[in-house]
Amino acid sequence: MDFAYTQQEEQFRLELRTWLEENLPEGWLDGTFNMPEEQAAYGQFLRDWQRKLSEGNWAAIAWPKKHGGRDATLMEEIIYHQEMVRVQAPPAINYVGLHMVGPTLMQIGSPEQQEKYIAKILSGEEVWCQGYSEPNAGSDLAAVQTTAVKDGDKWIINGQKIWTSFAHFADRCFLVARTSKGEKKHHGITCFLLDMNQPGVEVRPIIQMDGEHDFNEVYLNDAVAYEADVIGNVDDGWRVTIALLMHERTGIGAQVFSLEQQFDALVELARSVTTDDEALIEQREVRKRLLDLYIKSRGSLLNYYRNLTKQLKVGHPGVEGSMDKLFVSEVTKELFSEAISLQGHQAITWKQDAIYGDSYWQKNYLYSFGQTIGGGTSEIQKNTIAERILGLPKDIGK
Amino acid sequence: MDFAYTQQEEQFRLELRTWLEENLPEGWLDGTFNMPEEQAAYGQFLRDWQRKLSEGNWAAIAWPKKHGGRDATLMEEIIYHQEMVRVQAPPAINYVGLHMVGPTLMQIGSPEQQEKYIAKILSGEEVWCQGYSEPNAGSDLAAVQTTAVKDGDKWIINGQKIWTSFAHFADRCFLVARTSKGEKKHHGITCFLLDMNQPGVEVRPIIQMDGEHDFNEVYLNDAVAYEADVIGNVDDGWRVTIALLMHERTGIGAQVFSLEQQFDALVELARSVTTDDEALIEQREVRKRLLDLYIKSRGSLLNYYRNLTKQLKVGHPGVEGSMDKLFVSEVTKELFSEAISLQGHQAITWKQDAIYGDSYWQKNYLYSFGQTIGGGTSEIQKNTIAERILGLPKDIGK
Amino acid sequence: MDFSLSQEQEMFRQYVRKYLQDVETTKIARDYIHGDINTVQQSLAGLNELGCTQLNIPEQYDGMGLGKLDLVPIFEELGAALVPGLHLETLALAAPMIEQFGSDEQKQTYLPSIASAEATFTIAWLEPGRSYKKQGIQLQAQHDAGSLLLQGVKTLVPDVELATHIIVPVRVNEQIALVIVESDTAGLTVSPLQSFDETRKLSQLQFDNVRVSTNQVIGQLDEGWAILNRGLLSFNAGLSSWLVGATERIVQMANEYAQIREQFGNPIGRFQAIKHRIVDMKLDLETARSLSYYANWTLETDAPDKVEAIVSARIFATQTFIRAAADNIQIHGGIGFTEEIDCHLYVKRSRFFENYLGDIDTYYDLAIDALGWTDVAAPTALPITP
Amino acid sequence: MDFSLSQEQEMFRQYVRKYLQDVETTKIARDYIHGDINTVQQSLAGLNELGCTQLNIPEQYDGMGLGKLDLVPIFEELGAALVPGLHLETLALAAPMIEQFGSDEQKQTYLPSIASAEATFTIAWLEPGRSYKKQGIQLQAQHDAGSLLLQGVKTLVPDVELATHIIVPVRVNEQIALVIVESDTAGLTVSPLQSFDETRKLSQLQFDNVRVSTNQVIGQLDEGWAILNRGLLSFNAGLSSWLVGATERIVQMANEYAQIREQFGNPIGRFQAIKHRIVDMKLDLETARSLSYYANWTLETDAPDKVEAIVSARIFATQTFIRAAADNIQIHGGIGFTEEIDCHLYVKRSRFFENYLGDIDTYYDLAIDALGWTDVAAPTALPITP
Repeated sequence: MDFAYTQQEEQFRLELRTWLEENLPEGWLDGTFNMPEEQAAYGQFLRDWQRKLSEGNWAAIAWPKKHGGRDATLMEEIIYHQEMVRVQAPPAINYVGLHMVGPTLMQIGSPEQQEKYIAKILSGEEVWCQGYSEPNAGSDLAAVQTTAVKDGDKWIINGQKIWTSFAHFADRCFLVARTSKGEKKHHGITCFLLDMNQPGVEVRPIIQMDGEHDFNEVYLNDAVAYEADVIGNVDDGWRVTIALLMHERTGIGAQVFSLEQQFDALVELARSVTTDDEALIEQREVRKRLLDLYIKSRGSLLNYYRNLTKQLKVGHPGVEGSMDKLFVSEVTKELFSEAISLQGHQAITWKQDAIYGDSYWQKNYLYSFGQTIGGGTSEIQKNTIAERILGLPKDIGK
Repeated sequence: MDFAYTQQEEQFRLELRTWLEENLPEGWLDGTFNMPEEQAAYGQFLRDWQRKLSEGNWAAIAWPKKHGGRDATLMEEIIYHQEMVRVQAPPAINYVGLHMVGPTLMQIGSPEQQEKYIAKILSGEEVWCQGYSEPNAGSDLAAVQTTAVKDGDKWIINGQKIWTSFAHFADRCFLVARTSKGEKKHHGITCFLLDMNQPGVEVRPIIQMDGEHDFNEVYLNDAVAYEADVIGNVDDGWRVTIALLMHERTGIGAQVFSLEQQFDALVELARSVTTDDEALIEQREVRKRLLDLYIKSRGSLLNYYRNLTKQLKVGHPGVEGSMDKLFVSEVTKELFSEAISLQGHQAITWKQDAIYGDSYWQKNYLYSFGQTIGGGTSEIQKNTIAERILGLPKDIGK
Repeated sequence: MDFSLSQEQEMFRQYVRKYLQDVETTKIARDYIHGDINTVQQSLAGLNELGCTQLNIPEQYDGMGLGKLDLVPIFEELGAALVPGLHLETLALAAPMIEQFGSDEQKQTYLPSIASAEATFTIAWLEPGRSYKKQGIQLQAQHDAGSLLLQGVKTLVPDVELATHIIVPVRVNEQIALVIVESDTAGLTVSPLQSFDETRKLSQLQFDNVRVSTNQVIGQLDEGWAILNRGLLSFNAGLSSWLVGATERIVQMANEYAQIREQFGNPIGRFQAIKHRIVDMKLDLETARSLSYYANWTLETDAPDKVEAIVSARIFATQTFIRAAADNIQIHGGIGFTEEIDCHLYVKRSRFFENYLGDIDTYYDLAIDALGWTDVAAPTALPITP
Repeated sequence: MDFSLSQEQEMFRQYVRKYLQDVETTKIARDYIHGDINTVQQSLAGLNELGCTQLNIPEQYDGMGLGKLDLVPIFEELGAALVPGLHLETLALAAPMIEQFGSDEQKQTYLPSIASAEATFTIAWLEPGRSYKKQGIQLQAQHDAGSLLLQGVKTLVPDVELATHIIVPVRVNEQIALVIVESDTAGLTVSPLQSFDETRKLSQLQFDNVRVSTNQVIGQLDEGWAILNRGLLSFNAGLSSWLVGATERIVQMANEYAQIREQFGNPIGRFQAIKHRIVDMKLDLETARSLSYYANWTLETDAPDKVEAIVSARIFATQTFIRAAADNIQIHGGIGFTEEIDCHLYVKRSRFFENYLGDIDTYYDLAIDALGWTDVAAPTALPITP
């Protein structure tokens, strides 16, 4: 058992930290920088930030060097997440491209597809989104109803996608559609690399309960894709979607490190918020509730490290990722709910009138409801753990 | 809304209370009476107590007067339970006979069966048990595997029953057996009034985790019943079993009133137990935990009163009984678990060395685990509530 | 023994429910989010026509002279539809305090206008950085020529926009007095605050030598704290009914959605993770309802256990509402996370009420005191020691 | 980064598991319930042969000189099989205290006999009506001709029957000293107490001028409290491993039963009420394990966060064990409620450990102090304010 980082790893951390300090926007680190609020400007800001990252070879460190990555080790990826969380770096607008589409293209894309897309993913020139979920296929991916019908050299695509992050910025979509009726539900699915900039694609925003706009509905009305846009084989998209989803798991580290930071912020809140000149933390019960959260957020981090160790040994992520995802999202939800409770009636303020500027606590509290739903609900994670780790019987309907 | 008792009801309470004070064993009310420990003596003590109750017409007040009851109203039954709990009266050894078999006989028994059994049930001369559960049919009554095969004028019964309360005292058993294979699982079941005193019936004790012996396994090896012992029609026992189970529900009141009393005892515990000369109740957190339990035990009582009101209006018990059962048993479990926690390390004593004599808290804590299992597990109650009150879909396997 | 609402009370509930369904239930709340005060005022007028505002006002003041229990179904229905406005503050806090402790003049002035829905009350209690405890009230009132001059700041005051009057606990010579201030009084500056629960507006109120006649004091100058606490019993009994109504709607939403929404070829309500969770919500709901009915009954009959009964109802109903509102989102999945579906409105309101007019924590202590548990010497009398 | 036990440690676990399976796991515990001390003593000898008792004793005292982490798999396996005996008290409490704070003579006397399993230690701490706090220690020790005379009563002392020695915190001139008393010393009267957890025997100990040489004091006469608290860190790290092992067995029991037992034509593990509950147990188990591994690592490396790490592990592992043991009964249904199935043994032990050698509540305060939260002035340094 050994929690130390190698000298090489520490060197990596230092290099990244220095780069960030030199390249983050002016005022970012001292909190005086204001993000553009208007959507187009915000999108441009994020694209610029990604371009800058890619210029420093910091956009996709796990990618091979020949594609502009760093062939980073898993530990370097972890350190990368830690440092990005530490400075609360701007979100990666091309998250889907960098962490899902790019690696999938390298794995099963044709040489032409690789040539055409990979460089632009890295630079942020082309932002990607992911067309998986549908209104009637949320937890149940195999129930996809969007159809793609062959018409000469074209595929005509009709249907509706939902929960499509970044679609309002995206140039291309990694789209799953049904191309034939298979015996089993997950047969007859095909994956397309769809051009978003065409008349048959309409993007409508979904406004969340926290007032933000992260997701969209994407309506496909005779949208067109070409032979060259099929990735993998026709009707064999299930395998491709699994490959893509496997790449998604690296996001858990960022959540775990964020939780650590959020817990520290909560302690700071309990120290700084006073009523009648008594800080919250002076109440023994507040301290006990904090300790419960301390234990759980530490538990989340240590669980992650333990699974990471296994991953380092066996060389690929395991199903334990479901446990990490379930735990960190549930604890995050609990933490922000407690944060609201602890503030007493003062918690009911919003934006500039909230205790922390821009209602950090309230926004994250509302946002946390999405964390036990998105990326597979907690109930789905539990089924996965039950069936794949514990060997319990399969659920109904599967 | 009106919580008052009528003058008649108060009169009833007074009459019963007076009778109890005059007829309970010497030393019972001041806690100096010691129950016989040896099983046969204990059984005899309980039979004697029931005989005494029946002589005062207090054994089965809900029964018609012509059968030795009092034609009691539902409210009088409630008061009866309250008073019995108040004095912690000895348990009714013929609970199954008085509250289940007796009423069922009156409802669907033949005149001969009524003549033969009812009076002896009331006097405690014949103690009954109930042969429903089997090792593979716990929550799933329709899965009964014990068989009864016709052989001339006899039925030859083979199989195994489990969780049979009072079987070690019982003279007769209300037994469910399969007499033919129906299309549906609950077809082809027949109910028998079985003589327990025969070579084909073997009773083996089940020792519980609290060291007590309330339940038994009953092995049936060519046990014999006769035509006259069939209640209802052959192969139509499902209807009979439902009738019997409907009568069981009145036990919830006793649990609710016991919970009230147990909560009061817990407050008394928190007042009287000290460490380093500080009473537990002096700790604010202890008081808060008590308040949570106060709210829930009050809630349990008030829920019961609300459902009772409905029952008084519609004239029969409703499916809400499942909610009462679920809630009171879960709260009881929580209460005793808290009682153990509150006592700190002192809680690990037992019997005469425990804080309350005869380890009242420890025994009840252990016993409480059975309350969310027996009479339908909490999971089964939840399915009933979901399907019959909320209209949610039926579960798998049903 | 009859632990249920009367037929008349249930019938009145149906009228209110029908009316609110006619105006599309949460539409009023959603309009208010977008700054439309009009719809809210119209709904108040509509409720007034039904008689909601007259119910518990004595007949001599143009009311119906009915009891606390008659308000129960109304508050339940208002909660179910999240109707914005100062119904609880006006009908369950201001009206009972004025009726019970107000001068004849105050009764004649305010009770008929409450009954006619012309007067609506909010309460300005909290001060910046201070608590709901007695010591938290520091806004100063100085005697000046038969008047009081109010100087200080109140914050998180709800819905001043909708109020004709404000109840203000103030400090006079180290005592707490309760003053009724007209919301357009000179010297009073209202600064809007952003609200987490968009269906309730918030403001900070600056009092700059606001002059209030001593006739506007409810009861005596040193009775304010006691009167407020008496008023809060009534308020919390009403609030617990409101919370029950809101929770009932949540359970209904979750239940309906679980029967319609299919995943893996089954309605999600067939999966026990969803199915049993809705049962848990239902069980909590019915327990909250039992506690709240009883709370209102103790209020109506002035029963000796009214404090613990009412506080228990408020605590449990609040916790139930918070939990159910959160679970409702999880049951709805992604769609429950959107602004479009009502789920989030209930979540936000659940946190609004969590510590409204008193921290949950303080309410624990209040019930504990009422139960005599802080009196260490007093033993509980048990009929028989177990 | 390598957050796992080493191959050697995992291999050692397999030896211990194999040995305990050979003696039918809980059979040792069940024999002890029926008063059979022999089986327990044989199992101790067996474990000694495997090397369990030598692991963390320095080589110069006939041990293997391995670290705290090497004890982890052993305690996990002992917990899984509920092996009765004073393993934790001897190996994780007495041995580290003697090694770290004992005199050379004490080390030479005790450490080799612990390694050879000839010496076993219990601890007599609690006194009737008193707490685990410092003020709870009132048993008096008087100086008398180079000895101490002990006068007083200790209670709830575990397994004296199995102990050759007893560690006794005593009061000497208002200071706390830790004394090693041989269990057959004159003046010591042992009165058995009935135990809720039948796999641990309890006794009350009457000390009537029990004479103990001052050589038997661990450290200085005024260092007892500090040494005990240092020893408790080691004990609680070990205990958390024990609890993890016990919980793992529970999860295994529940999981296996849920796959075999059928109701309504399906294994009960197909119903999410059961299925997801086992997942919850599993998740808690793995979290407890992560916390306990880390706790033992901080102990081994004397890391600055060792107090909060170890206390966190103990608190979480205890709560997990209590919850899992209770849920295991519910999952087993009726059969889980019987004496015959092992479920209840785990429930009882879970309550035994709940407040053993320190109330859960006191441990909360200990971790809170260690985290600096009682120091109101000290702000937490955040890299960047959110």
